[in-house]
Amino acid sequence: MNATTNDQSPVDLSVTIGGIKLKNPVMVASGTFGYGPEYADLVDLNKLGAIVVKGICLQATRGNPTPRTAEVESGLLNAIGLPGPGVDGFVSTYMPFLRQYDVPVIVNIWGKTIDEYAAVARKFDQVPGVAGLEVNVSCPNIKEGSALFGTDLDMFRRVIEAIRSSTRLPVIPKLAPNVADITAFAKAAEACGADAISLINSFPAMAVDIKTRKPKLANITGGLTGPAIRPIAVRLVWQAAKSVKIPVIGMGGITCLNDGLEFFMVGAQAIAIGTANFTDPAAAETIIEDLRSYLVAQKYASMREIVGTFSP
Amino acid sequence: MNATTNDQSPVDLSVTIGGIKLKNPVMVASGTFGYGPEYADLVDLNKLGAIVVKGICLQATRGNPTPRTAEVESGLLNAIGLPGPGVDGFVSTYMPFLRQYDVPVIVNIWGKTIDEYAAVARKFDQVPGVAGLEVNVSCPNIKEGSALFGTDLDMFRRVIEAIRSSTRLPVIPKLAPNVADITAFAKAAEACGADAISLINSFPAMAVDIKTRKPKLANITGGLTGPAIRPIAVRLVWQAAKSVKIPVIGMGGITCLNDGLEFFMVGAQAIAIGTANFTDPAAAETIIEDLRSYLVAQKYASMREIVGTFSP
Amino acid sequence: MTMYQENAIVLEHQPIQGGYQLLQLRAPEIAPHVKPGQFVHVKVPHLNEAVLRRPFSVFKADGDTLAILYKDVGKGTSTLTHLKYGESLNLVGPLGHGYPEMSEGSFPILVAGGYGMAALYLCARSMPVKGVAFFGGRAARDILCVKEFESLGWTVLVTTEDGSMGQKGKVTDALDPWMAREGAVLKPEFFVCGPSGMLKAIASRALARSWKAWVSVDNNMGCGVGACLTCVLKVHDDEKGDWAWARACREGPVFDASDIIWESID
Amino acid sequence: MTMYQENAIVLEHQPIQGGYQLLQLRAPEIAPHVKPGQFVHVKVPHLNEAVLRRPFSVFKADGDTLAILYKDVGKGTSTLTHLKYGESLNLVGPLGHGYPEMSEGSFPILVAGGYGMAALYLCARSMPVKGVAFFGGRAARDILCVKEFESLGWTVLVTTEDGSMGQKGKVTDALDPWMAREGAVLKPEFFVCGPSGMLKAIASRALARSWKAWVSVDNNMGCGVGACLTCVLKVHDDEKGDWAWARACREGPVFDASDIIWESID
Ligand SMILES: Cc1cc2nc3c(=O)[nH]c(=O)nc-3n(C[C@H](O)[C@H](O)[C@H](O)COP(=O)(O)OP(=O)(O)OC[C@H]3O[C@@H](n4cnc5c(N)ncnc54)[C@H](O)[C@@H]3O)c2cc1C
Ligand SMILES: Cc1cc2nc3c(=O)[nH]c(=O)nc-3n(C[C@H](O)[C@H](O)[C@H](O)COP(=O)(O)OP(=O)(O)OC[C@H]3O[C@@H](n4cnc5c(N)ncnc54)[C@H](O)[C@@H]3O)c2cc1C
Ligand SMILES: Cc1cc2nc3c(=O)[nH]c(=O)nc-3n(C[C@H](O)[C@H](O)[C@H](O)COP(=O)(O)O)c2cc1C
Ligand SMILES: Cc1cc2nc3c(=O)[nH]c(=O)nc-3n(C[C@H](O)[C@H](O)[C@H](O)COP(=O)(O)O)c2cc1C
Ligand code: FES
Ligand code: FES
Repeated sequence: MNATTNDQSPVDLSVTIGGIKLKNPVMVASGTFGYGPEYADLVDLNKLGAIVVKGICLQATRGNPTPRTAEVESGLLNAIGLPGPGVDGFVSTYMPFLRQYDVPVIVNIWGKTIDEYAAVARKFDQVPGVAGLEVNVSCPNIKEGSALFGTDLDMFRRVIEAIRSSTRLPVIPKLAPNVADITAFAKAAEACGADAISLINSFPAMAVDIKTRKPKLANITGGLTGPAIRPIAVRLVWQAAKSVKIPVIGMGGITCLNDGLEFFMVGAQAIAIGTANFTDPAAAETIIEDLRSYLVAQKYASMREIVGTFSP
Repeated sequence: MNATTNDQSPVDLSVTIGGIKLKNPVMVASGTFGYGPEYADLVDLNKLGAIVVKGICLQATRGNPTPRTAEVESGLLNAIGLPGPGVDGFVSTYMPFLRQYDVPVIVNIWGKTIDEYAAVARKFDQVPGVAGLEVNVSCPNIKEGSALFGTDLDMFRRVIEAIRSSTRLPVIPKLAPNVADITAFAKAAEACGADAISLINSFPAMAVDIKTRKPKLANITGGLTGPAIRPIAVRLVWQAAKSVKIPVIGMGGITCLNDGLEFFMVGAQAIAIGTANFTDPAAAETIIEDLRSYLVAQKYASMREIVGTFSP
Repeated sequence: MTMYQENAIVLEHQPIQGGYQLLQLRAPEIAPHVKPGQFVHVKVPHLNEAVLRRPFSVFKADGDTLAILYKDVGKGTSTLTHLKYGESLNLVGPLGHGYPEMSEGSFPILVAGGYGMAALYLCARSMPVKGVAFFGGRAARDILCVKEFESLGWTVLVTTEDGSMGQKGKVTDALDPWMAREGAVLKPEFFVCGPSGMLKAIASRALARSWKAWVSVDNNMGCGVGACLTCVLKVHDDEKGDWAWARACREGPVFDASDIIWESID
Repeated sequence: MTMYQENAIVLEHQPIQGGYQLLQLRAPEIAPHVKPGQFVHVKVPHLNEAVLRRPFSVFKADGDTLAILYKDVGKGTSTLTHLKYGESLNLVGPLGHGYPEMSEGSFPILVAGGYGMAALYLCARSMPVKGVAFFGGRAARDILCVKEFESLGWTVLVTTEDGSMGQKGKVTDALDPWMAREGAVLKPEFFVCGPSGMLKAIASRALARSWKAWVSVDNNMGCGVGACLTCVLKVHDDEKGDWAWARACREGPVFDASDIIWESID
């Protein structure tokens, strides 16, 4: 909005992430943009770098009881619990809609077992219009294992290997932030044949309603997102990006171009906008326009002059 | 300030943490209150539950270069780097002052090696007026090891055992938040003979100055503190408190009574105020007065009717 | 049902009563498309630490202006009260499915509590038949817009728990006897917006006598557009003979009372 | 040097020039104790996401009132500009060590840039001897309080980089020739507050000719009271023949130029 559109400008915002060619390096993050149609009135989907849809598993799921979110200072707690239509429901209900647009669709997948992860990956391998798979091993809301996949290095490796061997689609493991050493997971992803990694997922957290002495989320704990976690995310993205050669998709509390530039500079080749979509549905489009204006103003030809230029 | 002082009230705010008797369960957190004199004009030290002084190691240290702090949304990044006068300097310069007050002094100690930790503990064992030792194994700012002590379970055990066998003072390990399973560290502390545990220390994070492309902290990374980390801290305190029998001192983003009540309800027997001292030097005193008023209003006789009453 | 995002301009902003504020906005994109019972999702200016918008029903919509009537209940709404003439307010709307048109030959009955009186105004205005409106609140200051509804041709029956206005008691204390007297001879259709207790009370009566009842729920919201799945409530899924989630922001906020699984609402 | 915390009341708040605002406060606890060069640490109201206060030098202090002169440079100061008459502002102060009394028989020379003109006012007023004040800025709008200083009896020599007021150039372009003419016959003592470039320029001259110079540093601050060790700078530790940290908020913000290790200042 507060940017001067400049589509004729020579600047090249495009990037290629694990073989997926993006018009620009700004995606919308899984779970914060539904499956696409929800925001289609408000956002020009063709302008986005990519759409990462809400997490999908094998079967239709209902997710957690309510309340599912709670607002906290500069952040949001969520324990949605991965409700969804399942692979078949998603493919039949939403892919026809998404295929109408000229925007890469990255499907965020999850499972309760390694076999489920692999099965979901195998099914999507056949689906036209799916550009890649982001693997949610770090969703802190599912009691059965999922949390573990993201924090137990051995489990993590087994999931990624299983998925890798089940699809030719680009595989993008999404790292859990609540680990002591993020580089171990980044390297493991690379070693297991991941095409890129994305981070960070929401951070395990909780809030208490002091009047009722009950949790503010029905699930008790949930994931913290939004500006509150940005400094943690920037640090993790920096450490991860230094440790691998595959591209990194950075996210966590990005609300404006300046936030995004921090991630690009520490090595993210693309960024994703999550909670900020709720605050301002125009956030992603605004950041893309502001990024274009920034490159023009700085006389940069491409993102290469920004990505990884952090110089401590 | 915005509370009705009520010292004659029958309510009993006192708690005993690892043998240390506190008038009330509200302390000031290490590194945010200096050594006591700094705030003595503004805060009635005798009203505080305890004063936890800035981290002390064997020798005088200078800490990190500047800039050492940077403000972020609802939080503060710091990489002070543990400058200090060393044990002897602290004891000669500050203990005489602190002994004038009727408030327990908890010394936050750290070292670069296990022997150093033990040596510091041994020295303090003899010092009159020291009520207990909080062990900073989680300060993310020192390159040499210290971070590891807090995230490597085996290292952690060895430090705590070494300190335990070097002093009869209450030993309070302060847990690092950046671990996948906080309960493992809480249980290890208990098993190694700790009298209590405190958490959370600041969270490893960073911020980039996009104009200079340099870190906002000279140390590159630093610790995130303040309201931004509160939901993470509440979750960790809840999990830690459930897993051990020794008392838990909870902290992380507490700015007012309501924030503090979340920590008490999930099981903290005492709380510490850190960054909020900077925002409002009266914060700790205000919370103490508001806590007293709250007990009176709720007709509670003691903290027992609040601590651990969280009922998911 | 297209949604728009625009920076509306404050035309008027004043306290009215009982902590309620009337906020009139110039919103040329959104205002013309508002249907009764829909809401706008509002970005509270200057409340930088809040990542969520706040949902408010549209009270009035005429031409390119719309109004909301809101109560200061927390940090967002209290920050909103500082908004001044000429300042801008970012809105997303109109959102959700509002009240349907009343069905042929039925007699419309409005039941409202709190901001429900505002949320039902457009509905009341649009109806070809003007029926009876039952307004309930704790005290007189909680009863809003009576004049407006009367001048639309509605009979307004007020109840207050402290008796400071109208009949003492809850809306049902006025509604039940009224229905006993008049209910037999007419086919009532209820349009309800208020606290969940009120919704439940009306729903139970409607379901028992198979009266039509449309209720607007007040669920906390995240995105407001159907993406985050924060605002869901349990509804009957007749095909599957099972329950399903419905999104208050998308399928709602107005639901057919017979669709909602009331045991799941507290 | 006792510190106090109090809710000051806004008596007057108005833009003056060049983005500077004059804020007059009733602060009965703090105002009477302010010494030249000290500062107050201000909690910016409504900026809930900011955990730090903002430090501002005391411009004037009379009886139970004090004034600060501040420039809108970021989110804290821009939020401050909304503060209205009668509203309250939480202050901690007076903080730090300010300017000492000028020494016997020396001729006082003030050198100021930016808010330094405000920070030096109390110092200028308190001095038994009125000397010369060198004010420098980018343009005329950056030159503050000239009248006030002149009415105290000071000779004010202005330089601006664009020549829009006084001599074109930096303060040193006016100071150096002046010192060449007058410097020999008198024992100058400098009192400086401005950007670090200005401090360095004056310090280097003073140290070269062993003139006394007192400089006020502008380091980012956390607690403001000496507890957090955010604001430190390197000073000579003569006993140890080594360097040591000094806290700008406690040992400073005013330092003897000869104590500071200037190579460490950028
Ligand atoms: C469809 C719909 C229409 C509404 N219409 C109106 C209206 O016309 N007038 C009016 O005064 N109020 C209306 N509300 C309620 C209004 O949205 C809340 O009062 C407001 O969001 C509170 O925000 P706060 O920051 O002031 O309160 P907070 O400090 O956030 O919380 C105070 C209370 O408000 C509730 N609340 C907080 N956030 C939300 C949220 N996102 N959605 C719903 N409730 C929330 C909390 O549960 C809490 O009980 C409506 C709500 C919905 C869902
Ligand atoms: C002892 C002292 C006295 C001062 N006196 C005055 C005065 O009389 N008038 C005046 O206009 N300004 C004065 N300043 C500078 C003033 O404190 C900063 O301009 C203000 O803190 C900026 O806050 P912000 O939120 O608007 O800016 P931010 O958005 O926080 O940052 C904008 C700029 O302000 C600087 N800044 C941010 N926080 C601080 C901080 N805590 N301390 C110092 N600089 C900071 C940043 O480095 C950045 O360059 C003084 C500073 C010090 C240390
Ligand atoms: C309501 C909500 C739902 C989310 N659902 C998913 C999900 O299904 N799968 C996933 O991998 N991440 C999910 N996330 C995490 C986001 O994709 C993103 O990693 C996180 O929000 C951090 O980015 P942000 O701070 O910009 O929101 C969800 C986040 C939110 C707020
Ligand atoms: C400036 C600063 C310095 C700190 N120094 C120490 C320290 O020396 N030792 C330590 O164990 N924790 C230190 N901490 C961490 C705090 O004691 C506390 O654990 C942390 O700030 C979380 O609490 P808060 O969010 O209320 O600030 C420091 C924190 C800050 C902000
Ligand atoms: S509020 Fe997000 S789906 Fe309804
Ligand atoms: S600002 Fe904290 S020590 Fe100076």
